Amino acid sequence: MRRTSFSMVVVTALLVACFCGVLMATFGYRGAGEGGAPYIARGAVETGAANLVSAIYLNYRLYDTLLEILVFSVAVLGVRFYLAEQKGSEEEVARIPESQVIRTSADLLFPPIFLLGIYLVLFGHLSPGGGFSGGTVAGTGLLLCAVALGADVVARRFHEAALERLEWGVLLVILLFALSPIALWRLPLTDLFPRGNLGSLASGGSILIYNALIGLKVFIGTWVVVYSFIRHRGEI
Amino acid sequence: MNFINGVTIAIVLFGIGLLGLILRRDLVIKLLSLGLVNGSVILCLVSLNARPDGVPPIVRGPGGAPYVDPLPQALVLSAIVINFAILALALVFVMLLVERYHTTDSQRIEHEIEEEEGP
Amino acid sequence: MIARTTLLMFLPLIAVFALTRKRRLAAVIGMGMFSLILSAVYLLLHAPDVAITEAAIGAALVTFIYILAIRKTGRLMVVGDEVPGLLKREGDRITGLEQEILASFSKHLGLDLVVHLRPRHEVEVALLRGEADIGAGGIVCTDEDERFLATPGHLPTGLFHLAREGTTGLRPEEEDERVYFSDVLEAIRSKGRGSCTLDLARFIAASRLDLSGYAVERLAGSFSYVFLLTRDREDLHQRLSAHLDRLRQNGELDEMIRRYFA
Amino acid sequence: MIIVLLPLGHFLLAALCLAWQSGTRVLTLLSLLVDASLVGLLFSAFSQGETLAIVLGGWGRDVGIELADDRFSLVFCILALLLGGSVVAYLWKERLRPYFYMLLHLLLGSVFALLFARDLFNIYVIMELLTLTSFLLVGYERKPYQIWAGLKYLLLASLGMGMYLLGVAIIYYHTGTLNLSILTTQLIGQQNASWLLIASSLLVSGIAIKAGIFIFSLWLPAAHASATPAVSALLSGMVIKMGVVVLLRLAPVFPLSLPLEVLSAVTGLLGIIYAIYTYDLKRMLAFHTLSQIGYLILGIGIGSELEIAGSLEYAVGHGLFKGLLFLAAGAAVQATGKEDIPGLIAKRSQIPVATRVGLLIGTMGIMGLPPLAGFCGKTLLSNGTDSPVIQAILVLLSIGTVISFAKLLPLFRLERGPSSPWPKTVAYVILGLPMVLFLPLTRLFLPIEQWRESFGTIPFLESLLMVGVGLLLYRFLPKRLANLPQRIFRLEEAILVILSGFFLIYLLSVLG
Repeated sequence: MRRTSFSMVVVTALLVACFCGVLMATFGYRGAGEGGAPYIARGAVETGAANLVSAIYLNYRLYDTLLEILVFSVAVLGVRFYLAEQKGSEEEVARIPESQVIRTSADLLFPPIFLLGIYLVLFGHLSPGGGFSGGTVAGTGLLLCAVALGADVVARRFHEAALERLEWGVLLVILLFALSPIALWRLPLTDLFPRGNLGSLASGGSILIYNALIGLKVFIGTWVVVYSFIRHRGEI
Repeated sequence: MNFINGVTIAIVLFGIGLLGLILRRDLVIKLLSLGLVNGSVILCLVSLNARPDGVPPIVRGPGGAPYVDPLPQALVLSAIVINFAILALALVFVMLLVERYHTTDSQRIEHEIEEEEGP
Repeated sequence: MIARTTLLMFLPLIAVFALTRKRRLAAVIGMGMFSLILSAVYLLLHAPDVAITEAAIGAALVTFIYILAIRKTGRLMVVGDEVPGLLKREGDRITGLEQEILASFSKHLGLDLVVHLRPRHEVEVALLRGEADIGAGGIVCTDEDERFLATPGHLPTGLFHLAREGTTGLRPEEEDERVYFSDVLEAIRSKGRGSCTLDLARFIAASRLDLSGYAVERLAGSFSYVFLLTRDREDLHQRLSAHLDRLRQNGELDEMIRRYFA
Repeated sequence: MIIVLLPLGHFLLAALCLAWQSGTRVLTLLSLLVDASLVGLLFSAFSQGETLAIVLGGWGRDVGIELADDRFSLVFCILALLLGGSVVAYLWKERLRPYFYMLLHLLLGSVFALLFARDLFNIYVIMELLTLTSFLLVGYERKPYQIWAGLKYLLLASLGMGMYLLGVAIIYYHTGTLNLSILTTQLIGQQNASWLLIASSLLVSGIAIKAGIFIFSLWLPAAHASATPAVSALLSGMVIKMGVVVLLRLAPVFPLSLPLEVLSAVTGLLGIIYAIYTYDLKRMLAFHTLSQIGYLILGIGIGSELEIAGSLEYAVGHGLFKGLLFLAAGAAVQATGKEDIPGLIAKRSQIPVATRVGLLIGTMGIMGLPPLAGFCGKTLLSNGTDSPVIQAILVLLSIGTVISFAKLLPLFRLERGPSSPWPKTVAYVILGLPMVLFLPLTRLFLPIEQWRESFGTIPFLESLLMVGVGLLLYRFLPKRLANLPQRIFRLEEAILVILSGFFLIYLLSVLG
């Protein structure tokens, strides 16, 4: 098979260098600006969430977030569809050497990581974090568990098809929840909950609920993706 | 020192990613390069309005602290997740191709497929 | 501010380092490091939310998924019994004719070669389970098995039947073959009873020991060593056969054989 | 309200498909009927002069995401419904998994979402959703070449969206907004700022990768030719148009006139040349998609009222006949087992009659034979401009189209053939009927005087002449040409070509 030709390398390097050069020359970057004034001025009062990023992510621009969750769900769906029917039967799923060190460290690490995930989900509107990062962190914790105990031990706790349905069920709930204001003759995706005192757990209106739902969904989705990869591989 | 800021570094990273994407023939490394390209855009967005004297956009009380712009940060959260989704799917397809053709060399795979398909 | 600049300067260096690695695993781990530093940069850019998300997804989850995928994709897995001259452990390396052939084949495919030494009877099981792609280690194909495909032979050999009266000790022929070749040698050394069939390479190794007292009979027919693949890997089988042809035609195969069996 | 319900409703249905697996087919059909009535409601509101524009969550435009409808979105909604309906009919008898219908709903939902989107980042997210869904649809049968085509598509599209997002970053840095209507007012008087030029070139190159423009969408022939017929019809008829819709949204805001005109000439002519010398039926149709995009972005590039109407009509017409052609071609290939045109012609008696009629109507439509769909769009486009260069491009494109489809004519000899299953016939009718009735239907979009003015006898004769010239030229053109470069369709080369295309756009927008 022929190697990448020299002329190709030269052409590529030239084109990419020109690309970077043009971009840098014309970007017009003059140091950090001061954007986002409307959010900074009104965000916390209007949404009740101290974390302005969460306020935008789950209130002002909730529609983007819904679409993004759909992207994630499509990815999970695709991974499962393509990897589930490959060979790799039940019996050879994920055996791993039972190392005492790994086991113990996983036992030690799993609870705090899982708790961290839950904290990120629940306090996402007050401090950094949110449904997505929290869900992923918790999912990674479960992954650690899978490394220690063997993926099949963990997987046996969950019925796979049920898990997939649960994932899409949560998505259904999120979408219905987003559409529910219509029932009260309001615009969809409108926040119907009281704002609460800034800084308290119940302050962000429906942001907390969205965070919890998204966290659950991402937690399941992460596990499904990783488990598909593990099983396809045969062992960790 | 002024020259080294998030935006310029992001553009350089974009270029490195492009080079990797074109010149490395290993599909896994191509995916890594694509991740670098998309990651560099995220870095660019985050550092656009990140003032050196700013504070994270988490309101601690009344009064106007110099909060940095929260909007790009919120956008970037979506972008990171989307990149992850693309990566997972692409990786699955790479795995399927490697199982079929026993190689991760993109040109070789392309060659084999052209042979199978005919001209 | 200084910390921010330093970390930013690190980013392209790490990216270049990672993307120029030859080994995929090194590249993946390099990019994992890159993500970690990137998330530190986000923290310094006053974006804690982004930093957390990047660390959880970019650094942890993505790297993990890459590693899972790579361990499946970049390897040609071979299982085989240890046979002197064909597939033999020397220190922490594995040498031998078959190892060399397979190494050139996997280089041709652009994969890493991984050889696991297992007793002969486990080779087929491992192949059927999909744990390995190719079976090697002095396999002589005597009868057609519909579950397997054999490549054209790469080295002619003969079969020798060793027997000493009695039924214990040596590998009892049809009943149970669950022994390493080293067990057979041990049995010969202690003058065990029973019988077994050995191929040429193994027979040569055995004949260095004292074979007096054993009846030795060369089986009629011509045999040769082959590689074994499962039926559903037809494409890989074709490639390996074509590769063997190529080696034979350009004389590399003869050269290898001369090196091990001068 | 409705413009939120349309996309989100389809996403809901996608989620429901998993819960009620046996009923997905019926559910999909019902949902399309409901959609049709919703779009009808929107249409009646629109024809009374009400345009809907809402900001989700009831926020102000400066902070929330705006959705709005206009003529384009409604017309494309109808196209999406027709294509969706015909695909469902086409696949009625085939046992498909709920997975397929899930993806179909996601695709329809994201198409609706994109049609109403007015926000740069929102467009980004929707485009990614569209990419992933159509990527999964391409690889649905898991054949190796489909998987490779899908992977190439994903890599290039993702690179393109990276460029797009970089452009969004530049725009946001300088203007502080993502909303297109606010941007329009903010950019007045800044049309020549260097950052604006680079940002708009980045946006356009990113979108062009998805919009089927020749030097950018080099993944397209492989992906559209290798997918199943129904998926190809959806991709060529609908998904590609979504890129064009985004260009349509960007064109009034950014200085894009010259780049789009040049791109349209490039994609039109190159696509035609490749199509003429491609003898694999589905691959030829895919190249044709590339070339016909030329018409669409030509109108957008010029940007006058009449031209945009022409583009719009041609977009709908192209969606209809390309969908029809892909569906019928798939059925023909299935019936004969041959994929190349000579092979198909040799076995033409095995092709069902309905399929042949479908192919014929599609071919007549794409050739621009009056009074079918292609004719209306082409006529409006050429009426709207006085520039001789553009007229010449249009004539070349029309003649090239006729030449490339002249290969198919031997298929249509009158012969008996096996009968086609009824669902497929229904699918052809859903797409074919509006095509045949297209001329009267265009009166819905155009004022009556303009309609009378545009479709006189002269355009009729002109287009007949064009078809004649094309058929004549086909006789005399060499049947094989020296090899056209095929290497540009490889992954690495494609990226290089895309980069050069980016420079081309940047240069043109500096000149423009």
